[in-house]
Amino acid sequence: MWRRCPLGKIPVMAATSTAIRLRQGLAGILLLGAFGVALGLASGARLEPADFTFNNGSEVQTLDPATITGVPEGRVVRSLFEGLVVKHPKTLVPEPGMAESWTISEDGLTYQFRIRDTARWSNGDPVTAHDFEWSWQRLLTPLTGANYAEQLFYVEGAHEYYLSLADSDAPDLEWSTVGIRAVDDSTLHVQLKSPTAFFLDLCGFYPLFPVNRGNIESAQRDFPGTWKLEWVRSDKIVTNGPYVVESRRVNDRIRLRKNELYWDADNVAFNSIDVLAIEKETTMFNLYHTGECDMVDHVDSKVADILMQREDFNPAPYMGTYFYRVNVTEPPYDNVLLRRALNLSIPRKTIVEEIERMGQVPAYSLVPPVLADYTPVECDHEDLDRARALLAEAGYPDGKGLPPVEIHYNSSDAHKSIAEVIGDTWRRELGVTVKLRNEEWKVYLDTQNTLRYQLSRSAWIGDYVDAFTFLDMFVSGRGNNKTGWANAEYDALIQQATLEPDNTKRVAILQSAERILMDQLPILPIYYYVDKNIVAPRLGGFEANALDEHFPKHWYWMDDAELAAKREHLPPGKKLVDPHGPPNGQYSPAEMRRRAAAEGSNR
Amino acid sequence: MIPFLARRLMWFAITLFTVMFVSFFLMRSVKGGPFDNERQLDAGVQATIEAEYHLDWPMWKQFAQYVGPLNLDDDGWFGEGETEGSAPFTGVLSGDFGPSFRYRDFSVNDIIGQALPISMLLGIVSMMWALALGISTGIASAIRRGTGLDLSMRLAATAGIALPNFVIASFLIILFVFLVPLFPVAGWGRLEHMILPGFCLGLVFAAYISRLTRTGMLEALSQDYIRTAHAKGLAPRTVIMRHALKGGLLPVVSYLGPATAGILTGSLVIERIFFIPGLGSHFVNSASNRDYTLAMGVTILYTVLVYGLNTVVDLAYTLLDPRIDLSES
Amino acid sequence: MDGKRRFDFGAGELERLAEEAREFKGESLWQDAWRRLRRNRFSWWAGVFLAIFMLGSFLAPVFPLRSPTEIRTERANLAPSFGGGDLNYLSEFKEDPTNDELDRAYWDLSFIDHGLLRMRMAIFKRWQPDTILGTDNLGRDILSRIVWGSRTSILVALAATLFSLLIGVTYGAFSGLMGGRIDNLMMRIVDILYSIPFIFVVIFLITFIGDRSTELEDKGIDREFVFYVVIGAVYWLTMARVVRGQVLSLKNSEFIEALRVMGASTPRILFAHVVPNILSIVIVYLTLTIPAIMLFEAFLSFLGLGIEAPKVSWGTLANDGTTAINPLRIYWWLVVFPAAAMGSTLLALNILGDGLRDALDPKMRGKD
Amino acid sequence: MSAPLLQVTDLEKHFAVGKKNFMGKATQTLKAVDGVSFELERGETLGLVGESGCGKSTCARTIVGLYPATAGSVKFEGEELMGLSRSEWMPYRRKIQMIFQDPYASLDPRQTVSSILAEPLAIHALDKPRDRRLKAMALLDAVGLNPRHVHRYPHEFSGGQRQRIGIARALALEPELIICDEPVSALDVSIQAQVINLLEDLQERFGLAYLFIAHDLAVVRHICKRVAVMYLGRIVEIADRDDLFRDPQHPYTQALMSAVPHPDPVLEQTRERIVLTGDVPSPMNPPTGCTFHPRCPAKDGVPGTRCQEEVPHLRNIDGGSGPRQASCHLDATAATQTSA
Repeated sequence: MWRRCPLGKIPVMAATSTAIRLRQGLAGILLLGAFGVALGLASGARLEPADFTFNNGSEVQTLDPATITGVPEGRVVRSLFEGLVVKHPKTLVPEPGMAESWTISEDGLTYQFRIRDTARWSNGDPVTAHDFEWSWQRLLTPLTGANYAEQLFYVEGAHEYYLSLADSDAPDLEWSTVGIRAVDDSTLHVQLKSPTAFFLDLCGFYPLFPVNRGNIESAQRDFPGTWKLEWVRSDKIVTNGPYVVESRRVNDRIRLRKNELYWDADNVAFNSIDVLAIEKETTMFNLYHTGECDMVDHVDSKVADILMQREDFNPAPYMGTYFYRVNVTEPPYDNVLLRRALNLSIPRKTIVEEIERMGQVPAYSLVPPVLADYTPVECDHEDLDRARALLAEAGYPDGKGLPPVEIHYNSSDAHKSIAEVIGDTWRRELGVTVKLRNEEWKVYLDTQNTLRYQLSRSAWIGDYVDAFTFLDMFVSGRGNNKTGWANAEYDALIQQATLEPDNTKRVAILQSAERILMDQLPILPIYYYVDKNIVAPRLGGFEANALDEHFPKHWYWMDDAELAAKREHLPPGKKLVDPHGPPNGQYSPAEMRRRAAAEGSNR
Repeated sequence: MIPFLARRLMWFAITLFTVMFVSFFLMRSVKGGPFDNERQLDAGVQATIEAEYHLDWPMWKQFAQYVGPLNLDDDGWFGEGETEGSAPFTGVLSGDFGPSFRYRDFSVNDIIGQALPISMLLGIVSMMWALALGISTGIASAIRRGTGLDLSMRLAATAGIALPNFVIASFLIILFVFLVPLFPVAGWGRLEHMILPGFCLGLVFAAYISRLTRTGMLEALSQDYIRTAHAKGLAPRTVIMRHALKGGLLPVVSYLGPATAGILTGSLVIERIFFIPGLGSHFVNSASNRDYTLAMGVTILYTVLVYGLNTVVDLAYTLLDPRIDLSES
Repeated sequence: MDGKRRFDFGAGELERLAEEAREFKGESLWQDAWRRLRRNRFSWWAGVFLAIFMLGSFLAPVFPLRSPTEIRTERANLAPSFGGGDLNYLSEFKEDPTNDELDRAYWDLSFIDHGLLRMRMAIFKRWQPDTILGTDNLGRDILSRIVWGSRTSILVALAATLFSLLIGVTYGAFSGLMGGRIDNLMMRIVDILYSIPFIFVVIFLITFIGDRSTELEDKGIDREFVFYVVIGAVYWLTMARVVRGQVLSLKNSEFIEALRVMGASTPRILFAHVVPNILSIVIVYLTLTIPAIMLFEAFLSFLGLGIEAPKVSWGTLANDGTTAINPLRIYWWLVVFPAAAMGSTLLALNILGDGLRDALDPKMRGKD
Repeated sequence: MSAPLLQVTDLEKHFAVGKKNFMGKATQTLKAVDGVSFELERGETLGLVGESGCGKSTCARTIVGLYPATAGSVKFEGEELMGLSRSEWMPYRRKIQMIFQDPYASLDPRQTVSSILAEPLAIHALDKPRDRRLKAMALLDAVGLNPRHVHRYPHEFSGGQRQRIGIARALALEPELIICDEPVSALDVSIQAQVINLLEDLQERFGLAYLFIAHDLAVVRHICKRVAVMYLGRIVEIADRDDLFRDPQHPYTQALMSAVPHPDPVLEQTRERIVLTGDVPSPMNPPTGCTFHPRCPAKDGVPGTRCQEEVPHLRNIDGGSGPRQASCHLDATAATQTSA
């Protein structure tokens, strides 16, 4: 690679031959020694293959459920920890997790959870309601640095408590003012501020997962300066989910080991799982293709057309939208006519069919159409003639007089291609000048946050299954708004929605809010996401769902019979591929017993 | 020898300090911080986290804290009662590079400790490739100077620096993984994992070594003592292998220092393509993640390596050639 | 004695001799090197190849190619094929498109390119061959992208190299000439800069300057310029060392001492005598730096820090190409042709560099 | 009597060299020239001889200001040259020129002979550019080269021809003194004679004075009127040529002279050779007292430890066709004894 070439004069001389021979011998020995060390190290680093290996896309930031935000982190943390509820792998409907049951008051404000007796931490301690109270208090302490503390603000007094701690001048509020209370070891009482329809969903969202108090406090005691990274070390971290951490290597893998103390361990099939951190698409696909990885979380669109023919690739829509933010604070983009003109001339069809190519759907709304109870409100579809007319109406006939439109995106091939296609269309159809500007990730974020862009590529993926997770974002002054757009009517509607107990009415309110958004267009929707998982055909218990969240506790290897049965139902035209995994399958102990029993009764 | 080392040490200290100073301020002058995220943090939370890592301090104070070991916390900069000995790190001089901002469950020491052996291993393998290819082609083309063999050897050697290594790696993967399945496609752990990446990484250096060897050999072959050796009636093979090679390889020795540093830091592309958890990726990633501590850590490591290797090379020179006096250079 | 001419010829005699002297013109070291370079057939052809290539890349608009940015998604990922066709933006234009329309089809063009494009339309009308080298995932013509991309790559490499030479030669020559303490200090600074991982510096410079590019653009400094500067700023260190070494050895050579004895001033010595004498090594270094910078540009493209779309460079093309390599299907033309263009150019540059080194080395004179 | 053309008094040139200490400062000084004094008259040729490394060249370079002197004085026509700035030097640059040892290294390889010869004129802004070229041709003719070759490059000439170009360049400014730093030692013997003859011719034609540095006694004997012998940075003996060769006084000179082959084979057979033992001591660490004493074959003639302890000074010696000096305790002892 591009090393600087040394051109400096180097003296060329010779030494006496005996000395040289000696040194040559020495050099040889050194080289051999180095090679020996190399081999030794290599064999030392050898690791038995795990039962299942999947690619997580990038290295996780941390395993602390309170402070994570990203998709890769979620995947790992959901295998390590478990909240009060777990989500059904397909429908995402809350099901009993740490809580074996719960009651909700008539007005939707009071929740009472009953923690199951068999819930255990991986160190053998029982999981109690106090663990939840303590963990949630930790989440509401600003010093924790929790990105998702706001998910508990629906609880009575929680927001006030948080603010009082965050503001060093104000007197600190007592914890007792917050509506979270462990009545006894097995009963957790939660009092909400307003009827929050999705609160149970939130209970299965990772920020609300419990952490082990003893685990953290002993680390704080022993390592006052560095406890934050000490308690999550693989030999120290205490978890309550189906898996524990066996080992970690940065940028390589996290080896998960089945947690035998997990209450539902009987239904967990895989004893070990490797979570890889491959970032390069070509590499991850190659590893999958050669059987060294059983599931890959995304794939380059260049091979989409071939993959779509295969049984292991079944993209399904999920709750994510790709859109362009418009900085509405500065002319000419404060002109809604211009925004509409641009919106009417985005070649969405080309983008989804020629660039993304995995069944993505052109987007005309912010909220993706995957919610059972919410039908998104759409903006106008493409119409180049109207776009030209609107552009003229906005004062820029044939693009004359409009300063160059600058599309801002973070460095990535896909974003670049989309920007090129959109820019190309705008240039040719509207006659405007377009410039592209890519920025490295952190600078890109800074540019967005400080509104120093014109149009900026963005995306949003839902945190929970509700339209609110999208629409809440564009309330005036919200940190994630990043467009400078402010609309009092919109703000009022969103506020109204949080207070509305009746779901039908609430949906209607949210739809009228989205109507405003799609009318004013501070964002230009482009397409809705699909998940891009390539999954080994033999893998059972894997379901596509609206959040692209997956639960390793349900996973198992099918045996040949089950695989054959599954393949019977493949859609026509799908090609069979190497199924990965053991031909005899790998099932959970409970399933094994069931099968043995069934076999016995058959006999 | 001792004064030489003492002087080296003094310059090393100055260099290290300058490098730390420059990278520290360079890094922080760039937009974006380690805790910026697509999902905008609450301003208060962001401030809290930044305060915890002292990012709210004036720059000079942060630098002093980073160089350490100083306890600048006494005036209670964050959270009452939290200050006693609770600094997240104590400073480079006490051997603590601090916690990583991106990989928050690891200290920089952990990360380097994990990645350095892997990079060294990869480095050894690619260095062996580089030396084997470079020296053999270099000698061959020097001996057969001007012939077709020389030409083809030089072409082959130049090819290593005529294509980006990600292109070479892609071709090799197609060739030796998918068409002729000899090696695993990516990953790390077994010996067969190291062959392809080692080759790709070593190729560039092989090209330079080949050139250096050729030049060195040509020069050595024109020396009087070689002519004498020929005149004594020694077999040409003996003359070349025993006599010319010693002189011819000296330039290569001096190149080994920078080459090794280059292999350790220049492995980013290869590490990404072959999914190797080595050090190279941190050189770029830490910078783009604004992982200040990790970036500083790898920079310091690099400086130490470059300096150390160059010193070793200079010492090796005196061993190979007693006529070179270190104090006069 | 002063004022009296000691070497009197008859004036007319001298004039006559001066006339005759023209026939005895000697051959300078440059001419000598040129002759020897020509005799090194391999290097000579490498040089010719490069010259043709450079000319071709300058004349890119004249060739009957589609616009490198012309997106035809219905023709995506086509394999190389022959045949004619006129599927291009030009066919949509009126007989005589305005500069504005040309700009729209080709994004931004200089006024020279407008002229060249009109020339192309005059020569080839709207005719163009089919996708000789295939198309990419947006249906853009690979041949056109390689030809147009060569402009960016060559320009980046040349500009960055010149920039690095400028800094390196000035710094090195100054350091060597000053000597003593200043020289020592300046070289230590170079040592220290060597110790900073330079990938690191580049990333910071690019983000740092890239961040301010909007402000700079108002002053007429575009991002590409910044790009050249950044790369050039990284590559000057070795040049500085080499030049300093040369200056140091020249400084103590007898002809410089002779100049001193004659009373020549330091600038005169530097510019009239030292610089011409280090020029040969500078030229050799130049031919070796250009490939290094082209590779570096490719590396930055790999990291996503490369040249700004929709501009293309060989680095971005090669990087795009390698992402198309996978075991399911190999769009080989996406990687083979850009790699071939890049590889052959870099190979030629290296061979030319080696040839120049041999040709310019005074020790080699008389031997071949 | 007017001042001598060149008067060098107690010239010293020390270099800081050797192992560097922790701070990078040199710990040792090399006394390359350590108290040299002599005079040179207009039109005269003074030879400066000695083994390699004895400080002859350093002495020459210090006189022309290439090295700043550590101490001492150099007067040209009675004017002090040491400590002058570059502009103050300029008038003397025209009068003092130098010819170098290496005919390959002393000419800029990238310039034509015409440019090389015109360069000194350009520096001093003499003549018009066109006339400079004409003068270059005249100069070539003066040194016996074909003026038609004025547009050629140095590498197209042989070693002897190049040295002639070097001489022509020195002549261009019409100097009064030319310092010849071993001008022929890099040349073949046959060429040497031609160049020496040329130098003699030029001296006759233009009334030049030469400070002629050489280690070849035969050459010195041929061209020089007076000869100074240097050893380890000092002049040990200075005398008229004939006196010196006939009757060397200093033991070192005697040893040098004994090594010159005699043209007469008979005499050559009987020539008594004084073989010096030991190596030349390092100028960084010169012997105490008389620097020659460790190798001196005659030091036993001096009573006590005077040679080891006392530095001998140049003293006038009688018995020659002209003034002569030597620095040896032996002579002094003899003189003392005689006078006693």
